[in-house]
Order: sequence, then C-alpha cells, then structure tokens
Amino acid sequence: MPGVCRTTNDVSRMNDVTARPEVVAARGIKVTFGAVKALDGADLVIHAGECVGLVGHNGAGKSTIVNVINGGLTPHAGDISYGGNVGQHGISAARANGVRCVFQELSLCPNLIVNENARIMHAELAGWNWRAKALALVERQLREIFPGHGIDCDSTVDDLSIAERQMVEIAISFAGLHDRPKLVILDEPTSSLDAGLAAQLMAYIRRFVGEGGSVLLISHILGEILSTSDRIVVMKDGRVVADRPASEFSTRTLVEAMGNVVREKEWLRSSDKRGGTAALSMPARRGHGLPFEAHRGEMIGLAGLGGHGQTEMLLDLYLSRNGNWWPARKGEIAFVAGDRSLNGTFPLWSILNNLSIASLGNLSSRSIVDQGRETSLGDGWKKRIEIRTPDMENRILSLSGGNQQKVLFARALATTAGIVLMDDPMRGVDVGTKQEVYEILRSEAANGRTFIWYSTEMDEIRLCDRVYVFREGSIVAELVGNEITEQNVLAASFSGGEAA
Amino acid sequence: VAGPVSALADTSGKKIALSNNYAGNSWRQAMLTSWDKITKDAVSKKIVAAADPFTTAENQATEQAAQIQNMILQGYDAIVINAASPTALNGAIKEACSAGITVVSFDGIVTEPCAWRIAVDFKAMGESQVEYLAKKMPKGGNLLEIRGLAGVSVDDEIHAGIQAGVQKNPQFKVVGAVNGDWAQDVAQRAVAGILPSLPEIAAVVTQGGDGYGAAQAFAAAKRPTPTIVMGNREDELVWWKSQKDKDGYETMSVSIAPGVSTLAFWVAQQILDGKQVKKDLVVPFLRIDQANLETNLAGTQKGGVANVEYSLEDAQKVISSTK
Amino acid sequence: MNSARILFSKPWIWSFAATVIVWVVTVLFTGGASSLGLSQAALTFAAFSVIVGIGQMFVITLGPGNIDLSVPATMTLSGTLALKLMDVQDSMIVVGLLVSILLGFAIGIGNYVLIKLLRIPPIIATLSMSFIIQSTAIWTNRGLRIKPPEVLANFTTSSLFGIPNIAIVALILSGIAWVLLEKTIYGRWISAIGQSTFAARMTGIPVDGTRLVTYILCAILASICGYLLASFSGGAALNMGSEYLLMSIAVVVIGGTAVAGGNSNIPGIWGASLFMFLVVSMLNTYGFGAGFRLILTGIIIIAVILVAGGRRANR
Amino acid sequence: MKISSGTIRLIIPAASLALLLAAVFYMQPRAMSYTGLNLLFNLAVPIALATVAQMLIMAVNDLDLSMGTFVSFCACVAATFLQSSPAIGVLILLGAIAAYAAIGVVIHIRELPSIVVTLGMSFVWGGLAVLILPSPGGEAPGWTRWLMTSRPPFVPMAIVASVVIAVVTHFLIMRSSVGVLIRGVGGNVRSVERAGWSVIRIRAGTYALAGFFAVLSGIALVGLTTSADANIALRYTLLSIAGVILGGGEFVGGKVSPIGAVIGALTLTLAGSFLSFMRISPDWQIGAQGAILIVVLALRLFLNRLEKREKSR
Ligand SMILES: Nc1ncnc2c1ncn2[C@@H]1O[C@H](COP(=O)(O)OP(=O)(O)OP(=O)(O)O)[C@@H](O)[C@H]1O
Ligand SMILES: Nc1ncnc2c1ncn2[C@@H]1O[C@H](COP(=O)(O)OP(=O)(O)OP(=O)(O)O)[C@@H](O)[C@H]1O
Ligand SMILES: [Mg+2]
Ligand SMILES: [Mg+2]
Repeated sequence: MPGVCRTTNDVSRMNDVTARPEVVAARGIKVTFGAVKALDGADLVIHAGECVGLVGHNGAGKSTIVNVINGGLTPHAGDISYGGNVGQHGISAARANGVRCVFQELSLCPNLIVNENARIMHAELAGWNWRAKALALVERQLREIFPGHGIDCDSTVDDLSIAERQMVEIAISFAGLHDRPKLVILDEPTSSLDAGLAAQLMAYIRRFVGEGGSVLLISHILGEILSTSDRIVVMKDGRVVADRPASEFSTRTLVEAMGNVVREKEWLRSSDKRGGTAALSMPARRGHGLPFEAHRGEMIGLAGLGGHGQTEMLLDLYLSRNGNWWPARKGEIAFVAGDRSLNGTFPLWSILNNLSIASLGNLSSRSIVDQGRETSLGDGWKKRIEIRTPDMENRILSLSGGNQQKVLFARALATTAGIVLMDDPMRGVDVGTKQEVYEILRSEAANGRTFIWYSTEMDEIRLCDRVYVFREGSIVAELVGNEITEQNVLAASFSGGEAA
Repeated sequence: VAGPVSALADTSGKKIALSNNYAGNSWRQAMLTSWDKITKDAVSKKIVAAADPFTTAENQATEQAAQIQNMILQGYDAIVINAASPTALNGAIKEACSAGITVVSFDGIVTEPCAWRIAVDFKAMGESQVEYLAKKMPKGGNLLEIRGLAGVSVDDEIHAGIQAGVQKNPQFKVVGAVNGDWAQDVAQRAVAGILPSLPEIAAVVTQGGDGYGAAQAFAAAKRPTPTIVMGNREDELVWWKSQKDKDGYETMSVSIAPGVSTLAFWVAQQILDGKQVKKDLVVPFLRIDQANLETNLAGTQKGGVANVEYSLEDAQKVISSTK
Repeated sequence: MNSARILFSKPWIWSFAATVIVWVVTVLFTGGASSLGLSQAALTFAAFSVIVGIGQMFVITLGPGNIDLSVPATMTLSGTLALKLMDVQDSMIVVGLLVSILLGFAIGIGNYVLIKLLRIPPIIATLSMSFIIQSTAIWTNRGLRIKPPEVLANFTTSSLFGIPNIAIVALILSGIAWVLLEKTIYGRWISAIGQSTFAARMTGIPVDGTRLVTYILCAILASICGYLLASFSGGAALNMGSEYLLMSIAVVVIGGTAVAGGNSNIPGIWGASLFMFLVVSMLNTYGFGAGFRLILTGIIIIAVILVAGGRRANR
Repeated sequence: MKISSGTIRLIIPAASLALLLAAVFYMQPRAMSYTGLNLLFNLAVPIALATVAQMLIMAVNDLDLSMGTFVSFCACVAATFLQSSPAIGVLILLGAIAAYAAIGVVIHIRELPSIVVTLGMSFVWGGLAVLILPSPGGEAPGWTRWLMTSRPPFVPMAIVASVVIAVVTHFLIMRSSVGVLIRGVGGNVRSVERAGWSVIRIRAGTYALAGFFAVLSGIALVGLTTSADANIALRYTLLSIAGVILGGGEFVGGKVSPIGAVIGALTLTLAGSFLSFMRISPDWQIGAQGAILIVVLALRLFLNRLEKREKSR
C-alpha cells in the first residue's frame, strides 16, 4: 500500500532496537541445490521488538533463508543461533525458541477444520477440551488481527477462500496458548489479501512489534515493506546487499538496491476498443449486476475485494470455451493460474514441459511432439522473462515461487490464444519482472490480444483499459479509462454500487 | 437321466437351496448344469417345491457364510453346500441346524457334526495315481507334481495321497512341485518355468484340470511327453485320444463327477422325507482308463467335463449301501 | 561414469537388474543347461503380463485412484467369446481378433460411463463392471473350453529366430505404447492429468476425452491379451484372467511407474514381468513349498523396491 | 444451521444404508427381528473392523493391498496359537502390529509407494498363513466365540458391535488430538512436519493402529466362523477399500469418516443379502453384485445432488 504515512519517531526507535537481544542470528549461511547457490554467505540478525523487511528479486534466496532460520533446512556452511545460543538446530529447536513461520505457499491442512489446524501448529493444545481451547485461541487472534473478518472457525479449510486461508494461517502463527511467539516470519503474507486486509495486518504487525515481538516480513509490495518495517534487508543472488533502517530507503532506492532500474510508468491507455462484436461475453452473474463483455485488444481488470467472485467468473469463462471431451480445434483462450499448486504447476515435470503443455498443438505434427521446436520455445521464453534456472530440464519445483509463476505466464503467452485470462498472476513476482511482464502484456494487447486480469493490487488495476468491480459474486460497476482510480474502485466495492 | 417318480408327497412343500462357493471353472459350471437339469425336473414333478441355486462371486468362506445365513432367513428346509472351507462355515451351519434346517455338504464338505457329508476320498484319489504309475512303469522314475490352490483342504488331501503313494513305491521320486491353482493357464505357466531345470520326467501327477496345460508346456519346451494323469476334462481326453491314436500313449484320468451335486440333492430330499441317512456317505471318484476312454469321451459334452448324474434310485442305492 | 549415473537414475533399471540376478540364480541350479529353455519360457509368459501391464500403466498414470480392476474379466470374456465365434475355423481368425478388440472398446466405454456418470471412484466402478463382464462370460458358454483355430494356436506357441511369437507381438505393442507415451500429445496429456486434473483442465486439455480413451485403450489391450492367451493355452477358461489382476498392477509399479500417477515407463514393465515370472520359477526350481515360496516372493519384491527406491514420491 | 461437510459426508451413506435396509425388509419381512438382524449383519463386524483399518491407512494417503491376506493371517493365528497357547498367540499378533508400524516407517523413510510395499507384504502374510494352516482348520478361542455369539438384550450383537466400533473410532480419529495429526499428515505432510511433529512417528503409529484393527478383524472373524483357513479373508482387501469409499472417504487428502466406513461395511454386506433375496439365475448372480454396487453408488450420487441443491438454496 503505497502512500501510508510513516511515523516520525522511526529513527529513534531504530537505535534502541539494535541494542536489544538477538532473537535469531544467521551468519555466513551457504546453501546450494545442485549447481544453484541459493544462499552464498548470507547474514540475517533479528532483534527483539523489531520488524525486519526482507526484499529481493525472485530466487534471491529469501524463502531459503527463511527455511534455514525455521530449522527446515540445514545450511552447508555458516551458523545459526537462537536467543544467542549456538549449536542447536532443527525445526523443534526453532519452535522451542519461539520462531513461527507463515510460508509462502499456504501450508494448512485443507481437510481439517480451522481449530484442528491450530492443534497441528500448537502442540500444547492437548487434553480433553482442546477443541474449545483451540477455537477460542484462533477466534481471539483473528478478531485481533482482522477485526470483522467473518470467518467461520468451524468450517473446513477446503471451504475457505484463498484469502481466508491466508488469514487463518497468519492468525494461528501469531497466537500463543501460554506464551506468544518471539519471532513470526511472514513470507509474502499479503500476496492473496486485498488492500484492506493487508492494511489490517500491517497495523497488527506494528502493534505486535510494539509489544516486544519480532517480525520478519518478506514481500514484493514495497509500499508495505517501507511502511511497516524498522529495518530493511535486501538480498540479491543469495547474498545480503543492503541492510539499513527503513527510513533510509525510498521505493526508488529500494528497487535500485535490488538491482533493477525504476522505469517511469508511461502507460498510455489505448483508445477505446469497444464497438463491433465482443470477443467474449457473459450475461449478468446470478441474475443481477452488469453483464460482462470483452473486445479484441482490450485489457480488462477485475477488481473488488478478494474472493468476491472474480476467480469463479474467470473459471466459468474458461470452461465455457473449452471442451472437456474433445480438444479445442484452435486454442482461443488461455489461463494463467494464481493458485500455482492447485491449478497451475505439474510438479513431476521439468520447467520446459510445464511451459510447453498448452501449446503442444503448435509444436507437433500429426500429434507427435517436435522436441527441437519445444526446446527452442523454452529457450526463447527463458530469455524473454528471465526464468532463473541453469537448465530448462530441471524440475519446476526447483524454481523459486516467483519464477514458477513466470513459467505459468509464459505458458499462456506462448499459445496462439486470442484471449488470456489471468487469475491474480503476479502473486510473488518481483518488481523488476513485473515491469517486464507489463511491457509484454502491453505489446501483446497492441497486437490484438485480449487480457482479462483479476488482480488484488491497485497498481495493476490502474493499468487496465476498463475495469469491472465485483461485489458478492456479481459485477457492480464498470470503470473506463480515467475513471479507474483507487477511490472509485474502493467506493464501488464497498458501497451498494450505483449499477447494482 | 432323472429316475421315475416315486411320488413322495411328503416333500412336495419343501424348499431346498444350493449354496455354491465358486462358479469360475468348467467343473463348477457342469455341476450347476446338472443341478439345474435334475432339480427342474423334480420341481415340475412336484417332488419338492423349490431347488434354488446360489453362487458367491468369489471363492470366499466369509461370503458363503453370509449366503447361508440369508438362506436361513429365507426359510429353506434344506441347504445343499459345496463349501469353500471345511471348517470356516461351521458357525453359519450350526445356526442353520439350530433353525431346524437340514444341511448336506458334498465335494467341498464341512466338518460341523450336524451336517451330512457326501465325501470323495481325495487321499485315495491321489494314491491311486501313483499306484497306476507303479503298475505301468515298475522301474519307477521322476515325478512332477502339479498341486492346486495352497491352503485349501482338497489340495492338501490329494497331496497327502500322492505322498503316501510315493512312500509305498520308493522307485518314484517327486523332483518338482508347482501350484497350478486348478487353473490351466496357471499350471502351464508354472510348469514352463520349472521345466528347464528338471531332469527327465517319467510322469506328471495332477489334481484335475491341469493335464492339458502340462502337456502344452512339455511340447513347448520340446521335451518328450511323460505320462500325464488327466482330470476328466474333455480337452484332456481329446488330447489323450489323439496321442493314443498316434503312438499308443497310455495314461489314466481321474476326478470327481460334477453330477455329485444331484446326489446331494436327492440325499437332502430323502432326509426331508424322513429317511434315516448316515451322516457320512462316500461316493466313488470317476476314473477313466485306456479301455473306456472312447466311451467316456463320447458321453462328454464338447469343452465340458466327464460327468455322471444321479437319479433318485441311484441316491437310494448309495444311501442303503452305507447302512 | 556420467552415463552410468544417468542409467542408474532410471527407475526401470532395477527391475532388470533383479531379473538378471534371479535368472542367473535359477540357471545355476542346473549348471547352465536350462538357460535357453528358461529364457524362452520367461519371454513367452512375460509377454502376456506386458500386454495387460501396458494398459494398466496408462490407467494408473491418470492419477490416484485410477486402476482398472476389470482386466481379468475382460480377458476371460474376450477369450471365451472369440474362441466361440471362431469355432476352430482358420478363416475366422481375423474376425475373432476384431470382435475382441471391439469388445474391449465397448468395455472401456462402459467403464468410463460408470466412472463419469455415477462419479464412482475408478477402482469401484471397474470392480462392479468386472462382475458384470464375468457374468456375461459365464452366460455366453458356461465355461466350455473350445479349441482355438489350428493356425492361430500354432502361431501363438511357436517362435521366430528363437524368440516366441507372443513376445514379438508384445514387443510391437510396447513400441507403439512407448511412442504414444513419450512422443505424442496424448502421452503428455495423460501425464498432466495424473499430476493434477484441475491444472490439466485449465491448460486446455480435454480431460474427460483423454481419460475415456485411456480406459478404452486398457480394455482393448486386456482383450487382445485374453484372445492371445486363450489361443496359446488351447481354450478359454472362466478363471483364466484372475492371475492377471495383481500381476498387471504389480508389473506396473515394480517397473517404476509412480503410483501417484503422472509418471510412467514401458521398459520397466518388461523388466518387472520377466522378474515376476522368474521369481516363481526360481523358487519352484529350488523346491520351496507354497508357504515359503509366497513369503520369499513378497520379500524379494520389497527388496527390489527398497533398492530401487529413493524415487521421490510426490505428494 | 449450517451443515458441515463432514456431516454431509455421513448423511449420504447412512441414507443409502437405510434405503437398502428398507428394501430388504420389504422383500424378507422375517429379517425384521432380533435374529434376522443378527444374521444379516454379524459377518459385517469383521469387515467393519478391516474397513476401519484400511481407512486409517487411507487417512495418511496410502493404500493397503495386503489387508485381506493380513486379516487371513491374523485369523489363522487366532484359530491356532491364540487358542492353544494364548501367550504365544498374543506375542505373534503384537509382532504383526509391530511389523505394520515398521512398514509405515519404511514407506516413509524410503518414500516408497505404499501400494507396492503392501503388495509385497500380501505375499508375505499369505505365505505365513499357509505355513500356520496348510489346510483349513484350527479352532476359535472360547472367548471370541462367546463374544461374537452372545445375545445382549433388545439389540443383537452385530448392531451393538458395529455401533461400538463406529463410536470408538470416531472419537479416536475425528475427535481426539492424535486423530487430528493422522488426518493432518493426509492433508498436508509438509505443514505437519514444519510444525515440529515427527511424521515418521505419526505414520508408524497410524500403521500400527491399522494393524491393531486388522488383528481385531481377524479375531472377530474367527469368532464367527469357528475356524480359519489361509484364504479366509482375501476379499477384505477390495471390500475394505469399497467400504471406505462408500462411507464417503477419499483416496487422497486425509478425508475419511470412521462412522461412514462402518456404515459402508454394513451396506456392502447388506447388498449381498439383498441379492440372495432376489433369486437371480446363477449365471447372473455375480453380475448382479456389480449391479448392486453401482446402484448403491448411484443412490449416493442422487442423495449428494439433493443435498447440494438444499445447500445452495
Ligand atoms: N529444492 C531446490 N532445488 C533446487 N533449487 C532450489 C531449491 N530450492 C530453491 N532453489 C533455488 O534457490 C534459489 C533461491 O530460492 P528461494 O526460494 O529462496 O527464492 P526467493 O527469494 O524466495 O524467491 P521468490 O521471491 O520467488 O519467492 C532459486 O534460484 C531457486 O531456484
Ligand atoms: N518436492 C520438491 N522438490 C524440489 N524442490 C522443492 C520441493 N518442494 C519445495 N521445493 C523447493 O524448496 C525451496 C524451499 O521452499 P519452501 O517450500 O520452503 O517455500 P518457499 O521458498 O517459500 O516457496 P518458493 O520457493 O516457492 O518461493 C523452494 O525453492 C521450493 O521450490
Ligand atoms: Mg520465496
Ligand atoms: Mg522461494
């Protein structure tokens, strides 16, 4: 959330923080995965009562160092200490020292009820009435972080939306039955949250830190890093390249520290492309609200609060145009998944196979896949969007989260489809790459491709030609051109909506 | 084949059920056909009110036990059983007996004392194979034994008979044994696997239905055909006949006749009729020799099993002979 | 060195290694005299497992819960029906083959209709189907054994240059299956579906169509196998497929196909099929009783899997 | 009131059981009695226990193909050692449970597919059973016989036992905190691991528990049949899987329901009885078993649809 004001006493707060005891210190950490040096001598020290922001490009090693601190990964060199004591390592040691972690990919058990998930995360929830205790614990914490959340803690995680799951996971991690956690690591916690929820979380982090807890916050949304952290650590290629108080950074300097050049946004909206027959249309959802329409070459945004029917509409649009029994003769529509592990990646396959699967029709003659053409397609896209891997034959899971997302992007763009549906596709993609992808999207749109883009980030919504705002499953407002402002979108998502 | 009706009105209201544990081979199919033929006739002549056959999907004692319990609920007066296990049905059979139901077991017999047994002496059947071989080749030789399904009593009994026979005739030596599971393709597979490592085989002793498969396996391995004891299947008999016509090949064939189900039916009817019947009856196995091969072959359905069906008189003869 | 590492990373290599060991141990019993005979027998009988195994592998590749339990019944019905139809006439051989392929086609559709319409897990759907097929087989000719046509029987039991004809047929079918799996779009599709049906759907794969084709393929291969097996063993028996239920699954998984779906390989099926035949032969040769034979078979299977393990099971 | 998805998963199997039972009563009113119910259901008790065991394995995303042979093995032990020298019998059965735990550990450590390992184990258990009882026989220990044939007042033993099994396992797996861990492993192993639990221990424990229920199944079976043989329960492998599915469980994802599993086992048993009451020609009796499975599952689908329509309203 850019534009949130910083308090003026930040700097003075910084100084007494560094004097406080270390909660976790990782020094000289090296981790390699085969040929990839994920961490190459990285240092990270977190003190009590501070919020450390961790930023870096996709694959910089952020999640890896998290895994080291969390005990899940044993470094090949370097040492870790918890509360000043060296020598103990492992998941249990980390947990015993009050380290909790919200991972980048959601890690709740989807088959369990919310309070049962709390039981998994908190071993101390035992005894006869553990259910009641767990329920009270989660509910209290949820209320504290996300007032007015509306999540039913008796439901199975499966039945929750992706944002609700993220909220539950965050709440469970901050909760403590006997003692509160000392350090909570948040690896891209807001990637599925809308602006309002993200703001609530950031406010809570400040309160938590104020009460003496520590937070390690990883995010690609620089606004929230700048506004929330006391200190910012920048990583690049497995090393820490900057570690300074947050007040010494601005968005520009931060981006530069990460190794990217800030490009001025000079996004010229193309002229109104409506008129003629629609490339894609759909009557009003659930019988009320506005109908949906998209024309050739348009970039359409789906906005509104998270989980208000945008993803469902994308799925419906896609499935209505795609046979389940017979291969579509020419792929006219492509989809970029946001929930990678659910409907995006094929975990057993190489990066190349994951990339090419949607365009096999063009890569083959008489149903036999031409592997030469497939490889060159892969190499082309590897260069074009910088997929960080030594070899496209590596497994997709060896990529960092952001890079996996890039592969999904390339999968859709590599097809000949005239319409591309995108379900919040920039989750976890770093700033530099985002700029490049925006660039690609723009040129593709100019060539006549239609993009329908659900995003939780206002910056991206602002890039669209036309925006549909969703509320409670249907479209409540349509914004065109200069009407697309944060204010208008927010107004439409909260109010009854003038068009409803 | 059905005998003349001795119209005993006493049983005309009685219902008899056949509980059969397996229908997956030609022997069982012949058994069901015989049952069908004889009992339909009996029902139409109002000797009994019903004679319904029931078969379980898989050869499982538990499933058959459930089947018997259902028959109790359905109010049958007698249950004729070909049992999956001699002992595992005892619980269900005890319940049937205490519900006043007459239980007659045959082929796969049961040990529960309240039931009748129409038994074949499987041990003697095994022994007779070795005795035949001893007569045919006094010098003895190497034997290959094809066994049935492991863990089933019939397999164990025939095997015991063969062992006893070999003990009495030490000039024979069992040099290899495989389980053919009473299925021809399994037998063929198993024999083909062990054959390359076996010395010269003088004879193959079997449990029924595997003879043809064994012959095929020997032919495939280009080994001289030993004396293979057959199991009364038509294809075995045809093969034997062709070998006999070619070079005077000699062997024997022995098995239990599928028509024994009809004997069991009549025995059940007689018991319901109030006749005194011993709990243990013995039927001879059906043996085919060089001399009567042609006659038996002529009377066997193409692709079927050599068979004998029983009439009421035959049954009465069997009953009175054991008195 | 490097090529050796690549070779050892192939999951199927282990089933072949095990096969060779078992073969040597068995042949040692007779001081080498039985090597030719044993190899020929192994090739012959492995061929049948390979043919059904390939079909089963395609189905297993479709992902968790996908197993075709109707394979044995399909084999039985196909053998019974084809032999009855051919009725010992050489002129009917091709017709018989066509009918059994057609039968497989129909059974495959039947299986998938059950799975799709009733949303039954495939294991249960194909199990139910197998009961119905088995009944049909009983009903068609009540287990009477009809002989195969002379020419067909000779073809299935003889060999070309010392390689059994049946093995050659299986080899050709494996070749086709390999191309299908490794080179074609269809192969990619089933693997994708096996890893994540939803993701497959969202990349534009016609999931239902692909799965339908796969079940049909499996049933057709089972049908062909039943046709060949009945001809080979001189007639169809009602229980002739029952061996192949566990066998078809065992050769697939021992051969290195991920049971979780999405990953499959054909050489492994050959290795595993030869292995399964030779293990039983070895234990028979050394004269173990049924009890010990079963125990050792189990232990050997687990041992092979343990050595070959380390395949990342992906959950 | 909002119906949780767990409850829905229960209502449907229960409703299909009730419908089937009504059909059976209609066709055979005699079944509507104390003895009738006992005869209908007593053989479902060991199946229910085996189904619960299978369900535990399925809860951690595995599948046990050795269930049938293992129950057979346990039945053989129960009918021989447990009867003649109880101490040795108990030791053997404890050993078997330990073997199950070991299988769980091996599967976990080596990341092996459970299907293959249990396929191998099915040979091992089968072989051991043949060694113990080369031919059918043995005798049920008096106490199991007594337990399985006892006649409690009002409600027959079969029903009492089924209810007890359902309630106990429901508490154990759905309500207790240990059960949460077991299902958690099925839902998301990594998250359980990252929360500091030893997944090896959970898996081993789950397998041991499954082994325990399978042992109970073998003992109960022998109590009903009075004796055992090596092939006595081979069918339990498929029956138990079908039971779990009928009861609303799923192959992956730790979605299981113990009450559903017991209901599934009862349904399968009842479906068999339903058939024998129908008097079908022997040719088609086997096929009818398939048909009835299909009908029961179609019923489930139908009720499912109904339920969904209710819910979306
Ligand atoms: N298990 C693995 N095998 C191989 N390479 C790995 C593995 N885990 C991580 N890597 C590599 O290590 C590097 C660091 O990955 P990491 O996940 O820490 O990045 P990240 O900074 O979290 O990126 P993102 O912002 O995309 O989440 C990446 O290049 C990644 O491809
Ligand atoms: N099964 C697997 N095989 C190979 N690499 C894996 C596997 N699972 C995870 N990884 C990689 O291990 C690294 C550590 O990832 P982890 O799952 O802890 O979360 P993360 O780093 O937050 O996620 P990501 O790397 O996707 O941003 C990641 O790079 C991930 O891609
Ligand atoms: Mg990351
Ligand atoms: Mg990462």
